[in-house]
Amino acid sequence: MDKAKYQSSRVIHCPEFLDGHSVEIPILKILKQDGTVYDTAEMPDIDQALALKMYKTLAFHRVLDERMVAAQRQGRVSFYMTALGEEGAVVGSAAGLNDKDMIMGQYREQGALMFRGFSLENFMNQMFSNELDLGKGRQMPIHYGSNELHYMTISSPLGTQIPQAAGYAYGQKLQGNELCTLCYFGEGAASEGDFHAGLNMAAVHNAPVIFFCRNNGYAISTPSSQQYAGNGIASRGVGYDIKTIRVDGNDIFAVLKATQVARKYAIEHNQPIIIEAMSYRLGAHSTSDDPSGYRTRDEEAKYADHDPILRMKNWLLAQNWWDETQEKALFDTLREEVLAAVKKAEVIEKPPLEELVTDVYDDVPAHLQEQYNNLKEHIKKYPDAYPVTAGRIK
Amino acid sequence: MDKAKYQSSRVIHCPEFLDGHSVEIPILKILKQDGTVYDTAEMPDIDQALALKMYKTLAFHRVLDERMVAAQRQGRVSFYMTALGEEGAVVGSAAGLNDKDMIMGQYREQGALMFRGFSLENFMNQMFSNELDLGKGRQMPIHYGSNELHYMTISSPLGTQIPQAAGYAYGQKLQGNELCTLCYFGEGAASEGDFHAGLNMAAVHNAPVIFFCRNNGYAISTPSSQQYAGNGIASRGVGYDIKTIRVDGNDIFAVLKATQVARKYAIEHNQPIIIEAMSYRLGAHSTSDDPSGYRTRDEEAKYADHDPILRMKNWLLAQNWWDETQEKALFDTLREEVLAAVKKAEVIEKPPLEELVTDVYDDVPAHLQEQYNNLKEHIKKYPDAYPVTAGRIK
Amino acid sequence: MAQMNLLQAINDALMIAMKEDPSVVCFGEDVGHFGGVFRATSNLQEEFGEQRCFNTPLTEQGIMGFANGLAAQGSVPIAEIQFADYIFPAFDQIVNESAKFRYRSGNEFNVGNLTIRTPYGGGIAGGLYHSQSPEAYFAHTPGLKIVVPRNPYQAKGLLLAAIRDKNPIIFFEPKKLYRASVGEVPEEDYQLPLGKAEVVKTGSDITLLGWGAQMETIEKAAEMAEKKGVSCEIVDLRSILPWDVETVAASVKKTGRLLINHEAPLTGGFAGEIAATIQDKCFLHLESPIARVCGLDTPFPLAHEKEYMPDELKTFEAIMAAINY
Amino acid sequence: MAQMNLLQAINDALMIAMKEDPSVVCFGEDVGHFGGVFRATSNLQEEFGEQRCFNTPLTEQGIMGFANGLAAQGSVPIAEIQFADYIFPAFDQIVNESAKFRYRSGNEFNVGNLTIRTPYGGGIAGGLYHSQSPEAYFAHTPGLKIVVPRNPYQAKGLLLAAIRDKNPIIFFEPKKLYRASVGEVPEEDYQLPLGKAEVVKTGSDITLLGWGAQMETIEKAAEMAEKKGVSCEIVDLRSILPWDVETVAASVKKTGRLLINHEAPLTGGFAGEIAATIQDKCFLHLESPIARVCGLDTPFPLAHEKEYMPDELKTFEAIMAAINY
Ligand SMILES: Cc1ncc(C[n+]2csc(CCOP(=O)(O)OP(=O)(O)O)c2C)c(N)n1
Ligand SMILES: Cc1ncc(C[n+]2csc(CCOP(=O)(O)OP(=O)(O)O)c2C)c(N)n1
Ligand SMILES: [Mg+2]
Ligand SMILES: [Mg+2]
Repeated sequence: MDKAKYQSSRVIHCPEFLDGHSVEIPILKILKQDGTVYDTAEMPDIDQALALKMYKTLAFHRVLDERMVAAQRQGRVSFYMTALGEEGAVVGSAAGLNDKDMIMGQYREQGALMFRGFSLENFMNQMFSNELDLGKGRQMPIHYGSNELHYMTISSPLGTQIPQAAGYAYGQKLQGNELCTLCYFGEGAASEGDFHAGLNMAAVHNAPVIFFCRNNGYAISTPSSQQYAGNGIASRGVGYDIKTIRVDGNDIFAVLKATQVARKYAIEHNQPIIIEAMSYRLGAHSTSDDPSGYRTRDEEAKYADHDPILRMKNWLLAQNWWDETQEKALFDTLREEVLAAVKKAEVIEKPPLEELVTDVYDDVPAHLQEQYNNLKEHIKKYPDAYPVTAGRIK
Repeated sequence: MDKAKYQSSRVIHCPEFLDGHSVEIPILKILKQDGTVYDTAEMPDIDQALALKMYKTLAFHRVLDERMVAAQRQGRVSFYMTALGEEGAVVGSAAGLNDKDMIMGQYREQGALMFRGFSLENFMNQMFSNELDLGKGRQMPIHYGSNELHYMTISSPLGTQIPQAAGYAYGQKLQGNELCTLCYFGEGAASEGDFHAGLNMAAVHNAPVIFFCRNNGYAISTPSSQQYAGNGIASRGVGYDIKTIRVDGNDIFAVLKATQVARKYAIEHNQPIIIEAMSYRLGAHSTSDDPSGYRTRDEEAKYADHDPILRMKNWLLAQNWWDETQEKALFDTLREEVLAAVKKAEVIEKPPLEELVTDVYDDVPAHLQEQYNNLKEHIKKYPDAYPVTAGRIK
Repeated sequence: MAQMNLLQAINDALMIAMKEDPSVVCFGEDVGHFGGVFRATSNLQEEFGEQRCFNTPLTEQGIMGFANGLAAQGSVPIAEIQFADYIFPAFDQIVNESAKFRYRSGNEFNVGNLTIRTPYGGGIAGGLYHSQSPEAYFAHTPGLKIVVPRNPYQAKGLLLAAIRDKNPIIFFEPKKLYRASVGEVPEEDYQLPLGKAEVVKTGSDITLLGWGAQMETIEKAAEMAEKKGVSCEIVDLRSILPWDVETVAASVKKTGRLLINHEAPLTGGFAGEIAATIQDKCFLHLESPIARVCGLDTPFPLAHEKEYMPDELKTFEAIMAAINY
Repeated sequence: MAQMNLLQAINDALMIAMKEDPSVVCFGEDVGHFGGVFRATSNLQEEFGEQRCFNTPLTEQGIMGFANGLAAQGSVPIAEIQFADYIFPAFDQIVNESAKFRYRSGNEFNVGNLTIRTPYGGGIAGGLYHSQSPEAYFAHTPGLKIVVPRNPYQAKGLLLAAIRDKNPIIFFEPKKLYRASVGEVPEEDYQLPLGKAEVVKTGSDITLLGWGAQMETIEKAAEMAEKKGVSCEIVDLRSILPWDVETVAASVKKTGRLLINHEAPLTGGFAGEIAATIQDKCFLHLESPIARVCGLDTPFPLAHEKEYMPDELKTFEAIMAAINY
């Protein structure tokens, strides 16, 4: 009466209930905060080049986040979101992929894009919605995307990318190109109906997709204790029969290892995988948020000690692959570069008026062309009222 | 970094994956097909009166289903759905409730309504959408509902009742009236996003609701092997931390026992419960369906041997609470009654035209009153074209 | 040419599309081996295998989410929603995702390969949830295209065009006509244009506009009116979004009168959009108010379906009222 | 009387409703301790406890499903959807369930106690997904009521009426005005009527109709027009469904002209419904086509928000075009 693969179920004659405690969920840890590796740990595939690339990405991430929060306070950008404290989970997982694997993010995964080489200019142009923005100035800051880098443009509605990732990965399987999709989402977004739909579709149709949950303890003000009653997101893997692993999200090697193993399995077996990375959102949800309204400084301080970047640095120092001089030079340069890039991007013009009506369809249909023509005439009549576009209308 | 209640998680240093096999799901069985009870089984609370009430409900169910399928073939009703082979799961669970508990069904749970005493006339009036139908002739056959009997009117969109049941039960808890809600759904409907939303809401907000999944192996033509990859629906309880039990759905005592225990727990602890009843949809999905297009006669025959009604009869005979004479008399009477009721209901007039516009809102708003007035004038002009209502328009 | 009913025409279009392009994939609830509850996808799994035609779990939001991802990847998904009444769990995936995918990404990504097929409309004693005509809910969404065929010939040609068009399209199939509408359909591949209305019959006194199954109703009403000496021009809109303002306006400028007919409730239905546009474009030509003959502002009923429907008698009455205004 | 901004007026209405009736329950994402991302539910949890005001998991379909059940049970749910742009995952629960609950059950059950609050509209540099005005998507749904206030006084009175009304209601809050709109609001309990438009200013040459945040735009445009000697009658529709045809038609019969303004895209927007109805009711009184000044038929943009919006200049131009038709 059920799938053959679960045939052997035990018969009982008195009621017995399962619940969240019926399965124990171990957590994978490889790197300690002091930069040493657990004795019995199986290290991920990593060499000096990769290690330094990862670390430089982390540094860039930290600096960009710092500077952009400041830029937002100064009113230079309207909005920003940091990944403070969670950088390791994102950079570690991105590093475990093939650069041609598709990444579908939620919004706090700029680290993955950095790892793939999205330029500082590209970040800036998006945030300033200027005419060089790949997204043509249409979305709020941090909604990056790049076809070239196989990083799907971020979309604000939460959870929608989860079933999309299943579909994308199914397409990759059909084409037999040995690539997979990695889909990031928060533990909050995992409450959406789309989560259930996406994981179930992937499991039933054997899509090579890695569902990567960043469990950072909060969805804006809502703590995870009010988000779900089960043992995190990993405990749901049982119900979908999806291979699932929980990792210390602040341990970049645990994340990298899990992702490398997951990717191999996903592609070899055409199967989805769940990785749950346990971390903590050390910063505000976004520049519009003030966490003091819902949590204590004490709580924050407790997690600040688990900084994933410092942890990796400690390891690099121990390898003699890095020193404090390099450290200072790197951060100084990054700070300068970011500041210069802000100054450059903020003076670039906004996209021309045409871009208001392109890309709604592949072509501009007649009714929209008519609306555009009327708008153009109107702006010509009142150029002062539309300073962003009036100057460039012919 | 996760809820305190799961603190003790084991630390690992090499990847290990959980999956659908990480938890074993036992199945509760009490009554054997031959009518004897397993040696060590804990019987449900049941006396002769309840046993006979349950059995008579089953008999009524079987007869109504038989006759209405025939009536549909004769073109007397437009549509029907039987619960052939699954009657035990529904009647057994209804019998485990307080009659004031709310029941929210999917559509194949007429047995619960029968158990609560919905009259034969009420069934018929609904199916013939005549003017005595409590639902005022607005929905397809089998969309029953009764406020008096605390049985929510059936709604065709699948899964929507699942989060509704969580909300209903939450309201019952707020009012402190020691009642709960039982929500039926199929293993197919459990793929809807609303399933995830509803179970998670119930678990987080401690709603006394019993989620009762009828796992009958099919959603129309789709076998459960193409519906989910996990070990049935019960395996999902782990992820929500909801107390979960799987029962043999053709074993009415296992179902009754599980429901009695579940109800007590739900109300005493303000907690949701999942019951998964394993059964088989012996008949067609509905009178519009022909299963020969997607499964074999052999498969059907295999499951026909597990008839839950025969199983209960065997037990009753063994108790000397029932005999073949009574059996024959009961079925004969039921068949006659049903036939007579069909004849009676099918000649009752359809609801008057007003009912087309009432209940859209609490009152009929002006624009709808105007539409109604125009329609009335129109029908008066062309009475022959609107035979259902023309005769009764003043 | 072959005689086909509307289901066969659709099945034929799907066969052609799948044969031509190995990246075309068909899926939905019961769409696989069984061929769909209406059998529109019959034999596709046998022909093209389980990877390209399959049953999905019962989740419309999952179907559409999966389809969006598949389209973004470059495959050509044709997703079925079993009844249009059940498209609403997928509303977010369609309205917030499919429709805005290209725009929000600056054309870095798009889901233009997507086609959604779904049976809509009354006529099968389906009550509230097997009868709805939800086209207007989607017509307020820039980025989508919406198409409704009226007969087998149209269905095949429009569906092939929809599958190949580079925009996400909802293709509403009038299920009442699935078996009832039979006609000559070329066996070969052909396409009919999207975004173009068709003047089905020319006339001089009033323009009657509709789509899908209601075209038959309009034709019957026109016959009645012709007997009273009223010359009707009949236009099948075919595409609801973008819609062919030009053809409709030209017709109304000629006839001076417009009647629009749809099954969906009056308020907020697409007839409102058409009336608003045409009263603007044709203000000085209109000899009577634009008439809307639509469903009542109620959920779709069962016992009173006949009374609810914008049938030929109501349409005829409205024609005469417009003429005698 | 007190000075309140729109958020305070809403918070005040919620306080009154919860104090009066212990079965009123408020919930949504971040609605509990934090008081909502806009702080509309501030202090409710402190005042009435965690059982009556709480955070939900992040699932709009869950929030609305839960709310439907709670309403059917007899409690009085006030559910918040954090942004109107995120209401679509709940579309099925609202359109197929809330709206049809009473009808389909023959009034055995109803969810009339339900109120949905959600911030809508542009003006906060929110781009595609923090700016939408989705009222028209719901206006095609018999069984729902839709209300939009234009200022704090209206907000409190209409929200209290909505909570007590025996039908499911969507209450769209113009978030641009949350803090920007400040006015005198009575501290006591009062209600404003649902389904009734308000003539905000009388005039003789043209009727200007809108709702919510666009009322300010209309007022500015009217001032410009008045300087050119055009006398404008300004009407706030307030309820989108059912809407007050009578008041609008009476105004248009007097002025002979109508302009409707909304932020949502033109095509399929609610202005279409209004125009279609009014051209019918006022055909012989109309001196120029009914004008619609609306958002463009694009997703809501970011860099070009100003260009997209139906602002006072566009409205003024359309007034003058109507006058000079
Ligand atoms: C469908 C939808 N509902 C609500 C929101 C508003 N919102 C934006 S972020 C957020 C919290 C997300 O939390 P989580 O998924 O845990 O991610 P995190 O911010 O912690 O990285 C909410 C409620 C949204 N963007 N989309
Ligand atoms: C939202 C929605 N999608 C699709 C359908 C069409 N439909 C009706 S019943 C059914 C199968 C349901 O299967 P299951 O939940 O297993 O219940 P069973 O029929 O086996 O009792 C489907 C797909 C529907 N009613 N609602
Ligand atoms: Mg989070
Ligand atoms: Mg089933």
